[in-house]
Amino acid sequence: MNLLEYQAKELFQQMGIPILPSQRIDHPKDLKGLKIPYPVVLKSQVYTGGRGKAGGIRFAENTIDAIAAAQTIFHLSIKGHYPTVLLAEAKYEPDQELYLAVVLDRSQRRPLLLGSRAGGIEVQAAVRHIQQVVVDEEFSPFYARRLAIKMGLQGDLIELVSGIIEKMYRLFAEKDLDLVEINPLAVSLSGDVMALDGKVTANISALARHPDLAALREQLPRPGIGASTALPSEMRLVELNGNIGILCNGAGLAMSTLDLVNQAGGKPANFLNLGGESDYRLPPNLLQERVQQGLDWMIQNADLNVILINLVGSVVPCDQIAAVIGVYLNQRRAGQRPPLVMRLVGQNFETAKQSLAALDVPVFDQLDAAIARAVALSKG
Amino acid sequence: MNLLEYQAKELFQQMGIPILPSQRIDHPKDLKGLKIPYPVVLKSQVYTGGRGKAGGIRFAENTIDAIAAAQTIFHLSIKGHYPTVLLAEAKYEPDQELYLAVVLDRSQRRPLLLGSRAGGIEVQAAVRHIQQVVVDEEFSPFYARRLAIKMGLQGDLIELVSGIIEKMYRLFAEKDLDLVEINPLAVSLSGDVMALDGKVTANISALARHPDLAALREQLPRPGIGASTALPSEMRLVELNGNIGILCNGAGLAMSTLDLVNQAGGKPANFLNLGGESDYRLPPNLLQERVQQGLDWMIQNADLNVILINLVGSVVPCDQIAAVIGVYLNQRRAGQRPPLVMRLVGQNFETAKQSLAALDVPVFDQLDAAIARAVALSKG
Amino acid sequence: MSFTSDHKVLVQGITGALGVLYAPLMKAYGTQVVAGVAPGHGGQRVADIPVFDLVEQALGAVGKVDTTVIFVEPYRVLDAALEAIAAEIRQIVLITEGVPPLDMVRLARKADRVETLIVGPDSPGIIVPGQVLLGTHPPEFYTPGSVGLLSRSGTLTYEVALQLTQAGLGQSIAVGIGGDRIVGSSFQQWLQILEEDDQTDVIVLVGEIGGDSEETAARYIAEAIDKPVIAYIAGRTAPKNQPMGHAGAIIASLVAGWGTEVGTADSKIAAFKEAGIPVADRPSQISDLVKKALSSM
Amino acid sequence: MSFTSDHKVLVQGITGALGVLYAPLMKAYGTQVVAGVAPGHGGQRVADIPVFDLVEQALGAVGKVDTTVIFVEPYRVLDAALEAIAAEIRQIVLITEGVPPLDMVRLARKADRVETLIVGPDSPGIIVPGQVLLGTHPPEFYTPGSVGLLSRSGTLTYEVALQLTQAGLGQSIAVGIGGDRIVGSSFQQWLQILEEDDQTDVIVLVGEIGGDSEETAARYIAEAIDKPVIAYIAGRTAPKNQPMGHAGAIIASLVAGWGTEVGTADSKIAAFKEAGIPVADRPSQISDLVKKALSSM
Repeated sequence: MNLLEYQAKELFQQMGIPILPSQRIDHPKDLKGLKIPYPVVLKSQVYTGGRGKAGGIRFAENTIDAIAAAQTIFHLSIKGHYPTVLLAEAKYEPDQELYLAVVLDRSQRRPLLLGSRAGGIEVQAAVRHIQQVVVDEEFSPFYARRLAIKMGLQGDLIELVSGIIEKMYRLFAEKDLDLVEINPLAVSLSGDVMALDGKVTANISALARHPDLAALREQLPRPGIGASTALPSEMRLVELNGNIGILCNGAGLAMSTLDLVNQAGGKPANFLNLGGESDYRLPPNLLQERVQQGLDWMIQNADLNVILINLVGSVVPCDQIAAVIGVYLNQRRAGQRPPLVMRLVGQNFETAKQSLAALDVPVFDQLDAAIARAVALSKG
Repeated sequence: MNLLEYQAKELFQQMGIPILPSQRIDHPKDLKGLKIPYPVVLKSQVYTGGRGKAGGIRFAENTIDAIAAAQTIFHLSIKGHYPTVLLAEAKYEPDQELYLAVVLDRSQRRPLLLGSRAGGIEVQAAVRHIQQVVVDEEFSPFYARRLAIKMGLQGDLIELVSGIIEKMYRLFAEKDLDLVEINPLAVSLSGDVMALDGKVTANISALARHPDLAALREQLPRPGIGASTALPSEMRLVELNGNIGILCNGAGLAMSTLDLVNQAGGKPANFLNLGGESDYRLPPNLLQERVQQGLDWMIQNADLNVILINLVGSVVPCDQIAAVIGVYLNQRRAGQRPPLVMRLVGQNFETAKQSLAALDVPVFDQLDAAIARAVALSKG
Repeated sequence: MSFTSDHKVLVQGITGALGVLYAPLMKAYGTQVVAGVAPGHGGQRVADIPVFDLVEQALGAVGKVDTTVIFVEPYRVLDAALEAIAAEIRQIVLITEGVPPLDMVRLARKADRVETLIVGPDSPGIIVPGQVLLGTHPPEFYTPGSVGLLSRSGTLTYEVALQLTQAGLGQSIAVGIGGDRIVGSSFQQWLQILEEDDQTDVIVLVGEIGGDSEETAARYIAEAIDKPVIAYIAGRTAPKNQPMGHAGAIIASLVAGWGTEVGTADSKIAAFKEAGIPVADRPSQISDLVKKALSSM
Repeated sequence: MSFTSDHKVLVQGITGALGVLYAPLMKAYGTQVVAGVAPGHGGQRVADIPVFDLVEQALGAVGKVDTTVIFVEPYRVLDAALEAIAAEIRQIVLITEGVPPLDMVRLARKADRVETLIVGPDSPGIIVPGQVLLGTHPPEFYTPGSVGLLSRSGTLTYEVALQLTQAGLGQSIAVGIGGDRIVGSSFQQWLQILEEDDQTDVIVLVGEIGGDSEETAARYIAEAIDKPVIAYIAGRTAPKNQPMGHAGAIIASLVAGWGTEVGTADSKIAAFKEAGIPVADRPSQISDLVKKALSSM
C-alpha cells in the first residue's frame, strides 16, 4: 500500500528525520490560512511518479499565486490520477541531492540499503551508480555507515547521512514496510540534511498489526481498481478489455488460464483469483461462497460473452461446486447472464458433470478442452 | 531507578496490560473529584515494600471515608518514607493471584521470566515455587508459553497469561528496564486478567535514550540520598555514622579502603567514589575537578575528624593532584577543615610528597600506612 | 532426500481451521503425524493425533520428529517456527499465507544460522507420492515416479501434476516453495536437493512472473544441475504493474520503476533459453518435453 | 593464551576522549596498534596510528587483527562490537562504562554464537606485562611473572598488582572482566584460560560484593581448576542495599528482597572457603598467600 508524500513525511517526522515546514491543503482556500512563509512549493499528492514533469509541482510567491496554482494542480491529471490533497511546503535550495532507500531483497531474503550521490531527478539516469548494502544479520548502524562510505561520502557527512539511513531502517522495521525512499535527501553546505521528497510503501499482510497505517488506508480514496472493493480483499481481480470472464482458485492457475485463453485467440475481460487455499481463516464453505460472490460481481460489472470457471484441487468435492452453480443458475434466467464453461477436477466429478449437463453447462476435466469451448462461445 | 506504582501502571496501560480504573491523588481534596465509583482502595505511593502491613493501603466506601483515609496515609511513614502521591483505584476481588516478573540474570547474561501460581503476599513464602525461563535467544512468545506451562497453567489461561508475559517482556526490552513485576496478576473465574500491583525499575545507564522515563525522574523527589544531588551523578556517595571521610577513585578501591579503615578500628563517616575511569566523557582534568568537588562536599555536609584520600593508577600525575590539594588548602584555614591524609601512587610521587609535606599533609605510597595514620588522627 | 514414509511429523496449529482440515488428510495418506501442538488444547486429540501445549512437550512424549508442518495464523507463524527450531526440528513447512515479510526475514536469518530447511509460507508444502504428504497437495492428482516438480504456486502445481499423472509420468516429489515475497527456501536449494536425489530423473520448474527467482534459478541450473530441467512460466499475457495475488507483487513498485525488465515473462523465458532449458508454452506441453528429455538420457 | 607482543590490535573510537588518551599509551607500551577507527575521521592519524571510517576499511589496509579495543561512547559500544564481529575479529575489549545492560545481552547472544571473547564493559581491559596492553591498566604497576590476576574492578586491580609487584611477584596477565551488571566474559571463562596458560602458576581473584560471580567462580574452581587460587573480596564492611558504583547493584532490588543472601561478602567468602580457596583479609595479605601457594607447589 503506497502512502502519499505527506503521509510518508509524517512518518519521517515521528522518526526524527528532518523535513521542511509543510501543510496539507484540501481546498485552494486553505491557502488563506497558510502558516508557512512564502515562497512555497505546492505539490500534487498522487500515487504515481512523474508529477514534476506533468506540472504537478508549482512555486508560489504569495497567496494569490498560490490559490491559482492550487486550482491548476487540483484539475491536473497525473497519468490519469487527480489529487484530492496538495502539500504546501517551504522552498529549499539544496547544495547536494542524495538518493536513499530501504527495500526488501526477495532472493537474498534480507533488507537492502540503497544509496547514491546522484539523487533527485538524476537517479533514474544514474541507476547503475546506486550502491547496495545487504542487512545480513540484525540491523546495526554500521550497515548504514557501510552504505554512506560506498556512496563516497566523507567526513561529517558519513555520520550525518548514516544517521538518516538508520532512522529509515527503524521506520522500515517497526512499521513492516516494503519500501522507504528519500529522494532527494538535500544536504546543505552547512551540513544540514532534509528529506525533500519521500515514498513509503506499507506491506498489506502486516497492516493489521499497524493500526496507524491501516487508518491511512481508510482516510483516502484508493488508486485504481475501485470496483473491486465490493469483493473480499483476498479475492484479487484484474480487469482487461475483452469479453471472457475468468474465475480461478489460485494466482498461478489464474495467470496460466489467462495465458491459455489468449493463446487460443480469446479476449479476456478480467480474471479473478478466488484465493483462500492457504488462508488461515478458511471456513469449510469458503470456496462455494467465493464462487457465488465472484459470479455475482462478474455479471454486474462486466459485459461478458462467456464465463470460464477453472477450479483445481480444492478440498471441496466437485458435486458441491456444481450445487452452487445450480443455485446461481436458478436465480437468473438465461438472458440475464452469459453462458458458463466449467473445468473441474477432483472428487465426484461424474456426479457434478451430470447435474450440470442437465442445466446446459458444459463441464470438462481437460483444461485445453475447456479453454477451446470458452473461446468458441465468446466468438459465437 | 524505581518507579512508583502509578507510574508503572501507566506503562502497563500503554503496553495493553489491563489495569483497574485508577486516579492519582496529590491532595486529600482531590478525592472530591474522584471519577471512579466507590468502593475504592487508596494506596500510598512509596518506593519501599511492606506498605500493606504498615497501613498504607485502605478501603473507602464514600468521599468522607476516602478523605479521612487519604489524610492518614499522607501522614503515615512506610519504613521512613512519606508518600507525596496516593493512588485511588477501583476495588477488585480476584479469584486467583499470580506472580509474574521479567528480570536480568547476571551470570547467564540473559533476561529471565519468573512466574508462580502463588502470587500476592504469598510469593515471599513460596519463593521456591517461582518458575524460571531463560530467554536464551531473541524473545519470541513461546518463551512466555513455556513459563505459563511451567507454572502449571492449563487451557485458556496459557494463552491469556503468556500474552501478559509477552507484553511485560516487550516493555522490558523497549524501555531498557531492570525489572518488570506484576504481583499479583489477578485472574477472575470468567477468565479476565488484571495487574493489581506493579513494580518497574528503569536502568540508569539507559535512561538517556528514554526521555519519557527520564522525565519521571525529574517529576518526583528521589528516595534516600538527597544531598548527593549536589555532586555529579557519576560520583557515588554512601553515608555512614563515623568521623572519617573517605575519597577514592573507583568503586572497588573505595570499598576496599572502607574495609581497611573499619578493620583498623576507624569509623567511616562516608565514602565517595570519584568514578570516571572508564567514562567516555572524560575530560583531561576530570580527576582534579572531582577531587575538588568531593572535598567541598565533604567539609560542608559532614562533621569529620579526618579525610582520607586514596587515589590509584590515574593517568593524572601525583604532582597535579598535589596542586589541586594546595589550592583547596589555600582556600580554607586549618580551623575550617579537617586534616587530610593522602595515599598516592603514580608518576611524580616524590615531587607531590614534598610539596604536600610543606603544607603539613602526610602522603603515603603504602595503603596500610595511610589507613593507620588516618585512623590515628580520627581518634586524636 | 529424507522425505520417506518412515518420517515422523508434527503439526503445529492442529486445532485451527487449516490444521483440523489437513492434518487428518495427511494422516489418511499414510504420513506419520505423531503429534499436534496447539497452546491451550493440550490433552485433546484431532483425528486420534494427540495434542500438546508446547512443541517441547510433544517431543517429550513422542520423541524426535523429522518435520513440522505449521498451519497457525499468519502473525504466529514466526513464533511457531522459532519454537520448532528451539526444539531442534530442522525441516519446517509453512502453509499459511499472509506472513509479514519481515517476520520471514527474521526466520530466514535464524534458519540460515542453524541450517534449517524452511518451505513456504503460502505454500501447499511437499508431497512424495506414495510416501508422505506434508501440506495440502491433493494426493489423488499424484502418482509415484521420477519427475521432481518445483513450483511457486498452489493449484497450478496440482494442475501440472495432474497432467503429468494423466500422461503416465509419476512424480518423485512435488514442492511448492511458496507464493509470498519472502520464502524460506529457493529454487536453487531444491534444485540441488533433486540433483542429488536418486528417485528424480528430470525436474519440472513451474514459475510465475514477478521477482527474479526464475532468472536466478536458470543461471544456477546452467552452472550446477546436470539432470534435465523443463520450465513453464505462468503470466506471459498478464498485464504489467498489476499486483495479482502473490505473483508480480514486486514488479509494480521497485524494479520496473528503474527501467529494468527483471520479473517479466520475457525475461524469465529468455533466462531459461539462455541456460538451454526447454520452456513449455502451456501446461499440457510439459509432459511432451519431459518425455523427450527422458528418452534422450 | 594468545595475548603476546606479536598481536595486532585495532582501536575503535580512537579519536574520542578515551581513545586519544589511551591508544598512545598502549602503543608506547609496545602494543602493535596497527589502526584506529572513527567514522568521519578516516585519513587522520592519532599518535601516528592511521585512522579509518570503517573496521572493514581498516582491515583492508592493515590486514587481519587479533583484538579490538573499543573506547566509543556507551550507546555506540554495541554497534562497534557488532561491526568488529562482522569483520571477523574474535577478541573484543570494551573499556567504556555505562553500556545499557540489554545492549550487552544482545552482544552476548551474538558473541556466544560466533565464539567471540568479550572483555568488559566498564573495564580496564587486559595487560600482559612486558608484552601487550589492551586497555587502561597503568603499566608502571606491573612486572612480568607468573601470577594471573582476575578482577571486576579497575583501580583496585591496579592496587593489587602494585602490591604484588612490590612483593616481587610478577604477573602473567591481569584482566578486568568489567564492573557492569552484564559483562562479556565470566570469571569461569578466564579461570579456564589461565588454567591452560603455561605462564601462569597461581591465580589471584579479586571480587566485590554484589551479584553471584564469586560464588559461581568458587564452585567452578573446586570442580575444574587445579592451579592454586587466592581470593580477595572488597566490601565486607559496606552497608547492604546501597548501590555503590557498579558493585552491589543487584543486591538491592531483587535477590535480597527474597530473603536469600547471595551477593554479600559473607556468602562469597564462605563459598571460597568451602572450595578450599584461601581468602585474603586485606590487599597486603594477598602476596603472602601467593608466596605460600607457590612454595607448596
